Amino acid sequence: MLDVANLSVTIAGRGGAIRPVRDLSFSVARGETFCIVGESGCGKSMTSLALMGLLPRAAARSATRLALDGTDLRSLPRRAMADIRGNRMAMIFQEPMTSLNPVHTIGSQLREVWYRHRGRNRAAGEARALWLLDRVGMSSPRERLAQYPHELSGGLRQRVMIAMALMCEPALLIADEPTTALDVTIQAQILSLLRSLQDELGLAMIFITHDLGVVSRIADRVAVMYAGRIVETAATADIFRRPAHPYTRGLLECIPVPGRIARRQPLPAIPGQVPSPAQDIAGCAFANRCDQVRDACATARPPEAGVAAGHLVQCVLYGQAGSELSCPS
Amino acid sequence: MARYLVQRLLLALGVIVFVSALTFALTEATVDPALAVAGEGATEEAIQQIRRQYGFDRPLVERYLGWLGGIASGDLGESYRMRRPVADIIGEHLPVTLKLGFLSLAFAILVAIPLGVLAAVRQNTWIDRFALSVSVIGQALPNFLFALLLIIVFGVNLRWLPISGSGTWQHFVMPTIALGYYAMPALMRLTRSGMIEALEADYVRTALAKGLSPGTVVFRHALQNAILPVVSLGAVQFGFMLGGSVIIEVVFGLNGLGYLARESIRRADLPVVQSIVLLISFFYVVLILLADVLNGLLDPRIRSTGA
Amino acid sequence: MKRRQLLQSAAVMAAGAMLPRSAWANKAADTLNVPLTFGIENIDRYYNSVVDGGILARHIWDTLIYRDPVTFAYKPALATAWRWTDDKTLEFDLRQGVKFHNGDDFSADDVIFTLNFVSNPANKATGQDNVNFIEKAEKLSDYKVRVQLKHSFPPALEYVSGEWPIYPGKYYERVGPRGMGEKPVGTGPYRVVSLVPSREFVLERFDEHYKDSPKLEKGGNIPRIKARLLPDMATQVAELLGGGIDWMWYVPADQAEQLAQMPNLTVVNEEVFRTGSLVIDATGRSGVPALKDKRVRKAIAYAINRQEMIDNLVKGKSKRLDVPCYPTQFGCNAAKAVVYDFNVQKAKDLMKEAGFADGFSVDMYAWRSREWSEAIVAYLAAIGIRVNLQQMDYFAIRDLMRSGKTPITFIDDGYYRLNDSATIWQRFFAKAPDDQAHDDEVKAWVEAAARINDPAKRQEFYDRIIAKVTDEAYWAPLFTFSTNYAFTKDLAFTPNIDEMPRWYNARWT
Amino acid sequence: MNDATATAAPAPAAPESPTAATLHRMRRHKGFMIGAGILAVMVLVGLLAPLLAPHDPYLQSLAKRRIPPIWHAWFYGSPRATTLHLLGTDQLGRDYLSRMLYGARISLAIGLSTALISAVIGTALGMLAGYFRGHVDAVVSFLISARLCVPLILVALTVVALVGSSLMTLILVLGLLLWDRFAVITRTATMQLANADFVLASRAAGSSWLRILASEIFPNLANAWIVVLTLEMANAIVIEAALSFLGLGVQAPLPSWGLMLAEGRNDMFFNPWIIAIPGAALFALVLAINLLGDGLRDVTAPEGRGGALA
Repeated sequence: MLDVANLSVTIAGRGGAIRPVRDLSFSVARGETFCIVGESGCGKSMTSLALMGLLPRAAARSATRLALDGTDLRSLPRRAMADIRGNRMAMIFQEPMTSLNPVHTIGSQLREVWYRHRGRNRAAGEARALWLLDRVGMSSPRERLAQYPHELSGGLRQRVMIAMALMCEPALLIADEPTTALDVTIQAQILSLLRSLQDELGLAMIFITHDLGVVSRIADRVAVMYAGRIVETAATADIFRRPAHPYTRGLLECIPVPGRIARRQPLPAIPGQVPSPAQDIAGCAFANRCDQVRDACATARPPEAGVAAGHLVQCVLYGQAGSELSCPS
Repeated sequence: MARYLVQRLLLALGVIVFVSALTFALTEATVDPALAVAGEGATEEAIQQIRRQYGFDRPLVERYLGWLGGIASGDLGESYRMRRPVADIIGEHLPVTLKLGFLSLAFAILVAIPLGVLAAVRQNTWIDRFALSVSVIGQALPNFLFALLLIIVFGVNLRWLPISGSGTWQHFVMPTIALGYYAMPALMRLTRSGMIEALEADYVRTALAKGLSPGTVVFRHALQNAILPVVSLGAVQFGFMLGGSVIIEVVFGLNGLGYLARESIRRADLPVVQSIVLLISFFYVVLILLADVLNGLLDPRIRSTGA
Repeated sequence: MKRRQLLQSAAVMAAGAMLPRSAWANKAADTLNVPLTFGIENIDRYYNSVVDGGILARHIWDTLIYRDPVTFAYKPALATAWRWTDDKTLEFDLRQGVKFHNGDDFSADDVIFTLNFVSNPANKATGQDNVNFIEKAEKLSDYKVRVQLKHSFPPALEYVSGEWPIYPGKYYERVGPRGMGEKPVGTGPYRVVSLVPSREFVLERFDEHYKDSPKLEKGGNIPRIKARLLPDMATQVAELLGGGIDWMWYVPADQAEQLAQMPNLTVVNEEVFRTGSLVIDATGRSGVPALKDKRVRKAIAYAINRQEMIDNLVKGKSKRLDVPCYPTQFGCNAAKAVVYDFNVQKAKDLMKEAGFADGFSVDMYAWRSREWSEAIVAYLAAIGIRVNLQQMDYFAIRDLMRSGKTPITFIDDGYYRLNDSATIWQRFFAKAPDDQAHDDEVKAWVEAAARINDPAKRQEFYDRIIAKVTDEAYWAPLFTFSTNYAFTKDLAFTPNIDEMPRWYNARWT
Repeated sequence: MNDATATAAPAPAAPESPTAATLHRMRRHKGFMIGAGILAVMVLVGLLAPLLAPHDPYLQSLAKRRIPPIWHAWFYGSPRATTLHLLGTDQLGRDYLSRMLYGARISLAIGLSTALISAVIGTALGMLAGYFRGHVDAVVSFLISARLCVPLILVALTVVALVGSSLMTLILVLGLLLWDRFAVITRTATMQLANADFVLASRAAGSSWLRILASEIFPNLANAWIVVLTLEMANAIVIEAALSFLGLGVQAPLPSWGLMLAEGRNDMFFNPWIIAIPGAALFALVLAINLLGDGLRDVTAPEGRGGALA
């Protein structure tokens, strides 16, 4: 239902253009949870803002295809795009503490979405808000409506954010690191809440995270992003079982698993530096950190290769068949 | 909330008593009120007699307490020069100054907030630079200088507006602009910086993600947050305008509190001077309290911490 | 040339300067708009002491006797005749058929109530000097009164004709000074129709003002006078240029020259009954011992180039002054004065002789034109006296002076327009708070003169006073004042020397 | 953002020292450079006034009163304008240019000394309150509220009128009235800094509180402090001009610009230049100081675009 091809984001700046997102292509199907995973700064958040049309003023978006349920979002007038936001496509953010307006009540912020997209009917808006608050697991929802954000804990605020995103039954929910700012137990609750809501409402969800642990719990499919590009896309199980790209493997190595790494041994880390988004990258962006780098990596962008059904990887190693790979460490 | 308010009120009261004591001591220590009362050509005996009659020979503290006691019962004393109750005299002069203050504040706000919002929304465009220039000029142009320019252009050369007096609304146009323009830059800058901050805030992004129109986002979400400090500053500015309208009143011949103050200072009419200073301090205190309350109404976070 | 600059600046400022000029009020509205420079605290003349109060008082009320502003001769007003029955007793025959603005008839009761009320110290009249020599006023018949003085007081008629407005007795008894201030009632040629205390007074011609009034001898007057408080000189000039007022006075000399070039304005210079002098603290109590030395005081008198100041700064009909009184006042005999012509060398020699070759520092207090003060500062600097100028308001300086804190003061005095030299000496050489000389001899002469009715004998004392005061250089007399009146060409106005503009005699042309 | 892959943080773009970076930002800040430029000229003019002034600013010559400035000879053919008095002469025939030059001294002296006095008072109070908190803070906060409630112009006017005005009185009165902003910012900043590690360390090492305030805390709030200093300087200059304008400021013959404005005011409708010259100088000076202050704020604290100080 969401179809993206060659999505790029360019930010014009004094010292030349910055390209935080480069030629992204992916699609998300109805009811599916699509995870985008990568380090901070790799362009995940920029991608989500680009999809929502909420890029900062200096940033420009380009794509050969960007369609939601067949509506081409690329050429949509500002007003029509706003009609879609919060309606067919909603988003929740990383910082529940600051993402709600401190001077308005929860109820007013929830109803506002309804008024915007469904017309000014207080009773209907309130009913929907109450139902959703209850649905996201908040006790005594009626009182909540009159409360202000500062009276709620972070976890509760994130539930409010989720309810707010769902006010108009969107087809697509973009969740940008929704659990990062929360502590672990709350994180788990929110994840399972999202999971169950998705099942119930048949949502498509783009879930952005840097945490592979979270990915394993929620994703149907995963895209691994590095320096503005997707380097590997696969079903969740696939990626954990058979990571193809050296970077993905590096990431997986870095997850501390009890027992797997001996005590006192330092956590493995990928050596080297991420290329700056201002840099032009001729070949593979990971080339300078990759322990299996080839000459070809530096010159041309690696072709996309399928290593299994639905498992795509951008790496020269897969250009020629039969290369054997091993874990970097 | 109640306890918080009571605390604030007590503090305000303390501040007023302190300020009034300072003013009283300062003025009474520098001027011999008996001389002022006695008038021209009074003999030494007459002065001595006045000293006894008015109780100027009592210690300062005693006189201060007496004065304070009078105020508590609504008696501001009697003017040395006009031989009339100070309260009446102030009552005659206050309306002009209040009117000027309100108009100037309204002018300042009506220019500052739209300009500040516009400058923030269109940051780094010509509008922003224009707004900044207007504010920089306003800060650097002393209001009496500006007032003189207005008089030369609109009063004398164009004859569009009356130069002095307070008879009609036209009389208030130039004074309002001269006084208001001086207060405007600070309000404008605060609005602008507050708006810039608010527009970059996460909740504004949330609001946009909800599909709200830019107008709703700017005014309902950003401005309502950015306006909070502006309200406090506005209150302070209003107090400042009441106290600082002296020059404008003198230049435009407006017979308000400022003019009365200057005239009473010239004539060492201490009861009037003391009462005016006290009154304006009182206004300040009330305004600051009011700003707090208003902030509380606008900002639920303050409201509940006060509870 | 200067007018062209003004016009150019106008043209540059906006093309709108070409618009027809609208007048706010004046000839068309039959209202004469005039400025007041001082806030009149209470229009009741016995309870204010500012010049403006005296001016309005002369429009609203009448006095028993009228003093001709040109000849200074006394003329009948509310009293048709008057006589001294002895040194301390005055009798007045009152005019019949005079009406107050409220319809009351004028009679002896009004005179005795007014004078007895204001002379009673318990009623705290402001200008005590004007009334405190009254013992009592008695009714002899309905139109005859006797005023008993406390002591012999030669200049009494000056006060009678100047500062004794007569109020309606019954009304005044009922409302008191406060009521009189809020709703003044008199017999004068104008009555008050509305007022905002100290701020604005609207007067209307009183058509029943008594016949044969000396005030209206020139005939013709304007139906309404609106006097508005405009304390600031520049604002007054602006209003005059902008058409907001029709008349102003005390226009500084330079501006007067400029205004004279405006096509729609008339500027007239006239002497005023006012002198400017430096008063020097000869007692040393203000902490400048140098001034106790006569030679230093003389040096100061020599150092100031009065003629240069008059020619360039003061201008108009002002004249150089060598005496501590107004030249036309009774007893002001310039022949007896020691004269100090401008002579820097002599001044320097005197300074050296006194042991102050290197000069000294001193504070000078002044409330009149800053230009004049600054010019004096520069003159004194030339002989080594470093003057720290304290340009302050009159009332503040007066209080400082009375507490002996002012080494040199630039004073000016209008003597309540009383035509007798003693009026100022009594204050400055005989009474404690204002006396800066503390010369017992002069004090004794002043007090003695005050009790002598025979003019020739009084003159003897006056001569001695003038000789000693000028020889000791207690004062450095500077110049007589003159003032510039500026008004629209539409107006016929004649200024008088007694510093009392008579708007009731003004006419539209 | 605590990424799982922790070390991969991008390094800062340029390895400049903080001072060099600040200097660089200064050079690129237009307002700051303009302000600093004008102010530098004014300071120089003030310092070198005795050398630059063509005449004695106090020398009066009543015969040469109100000679118009030289451009009146160029544009209006004024025969009196002369190169001897480039800006003309004032109402006592004193050279206007020389008085303007000396006037720069007075405005700057008043601005600086007033700001310094209030800075000392405000900073001392603010630091004590921020460091000791509790009762000290309560007292200082009370004083700040009291100060805020005092109608500044009125009280200054009253004091000057009653005590008598001199440069010293004026500086003292304004100095005693303008300290509130210093107190407010130092109080807050000290509160934040008092718990910083380096302060705790210093305290643990047995430094006295005076030493801690002076050598640990003060240097860290110097930036904000200098910004307030400039703003208060501008403020003091404007207030002095206003008081002088009302006739209660600096006393003649000192050539204060505010006083020159007041003295020229009666003449402004006829000889606009007489107020235009000191008016423009006053405007330029206050503008320069404000630009400098704004610039300093932007430059020293680029992340905090606070308008709150204004």
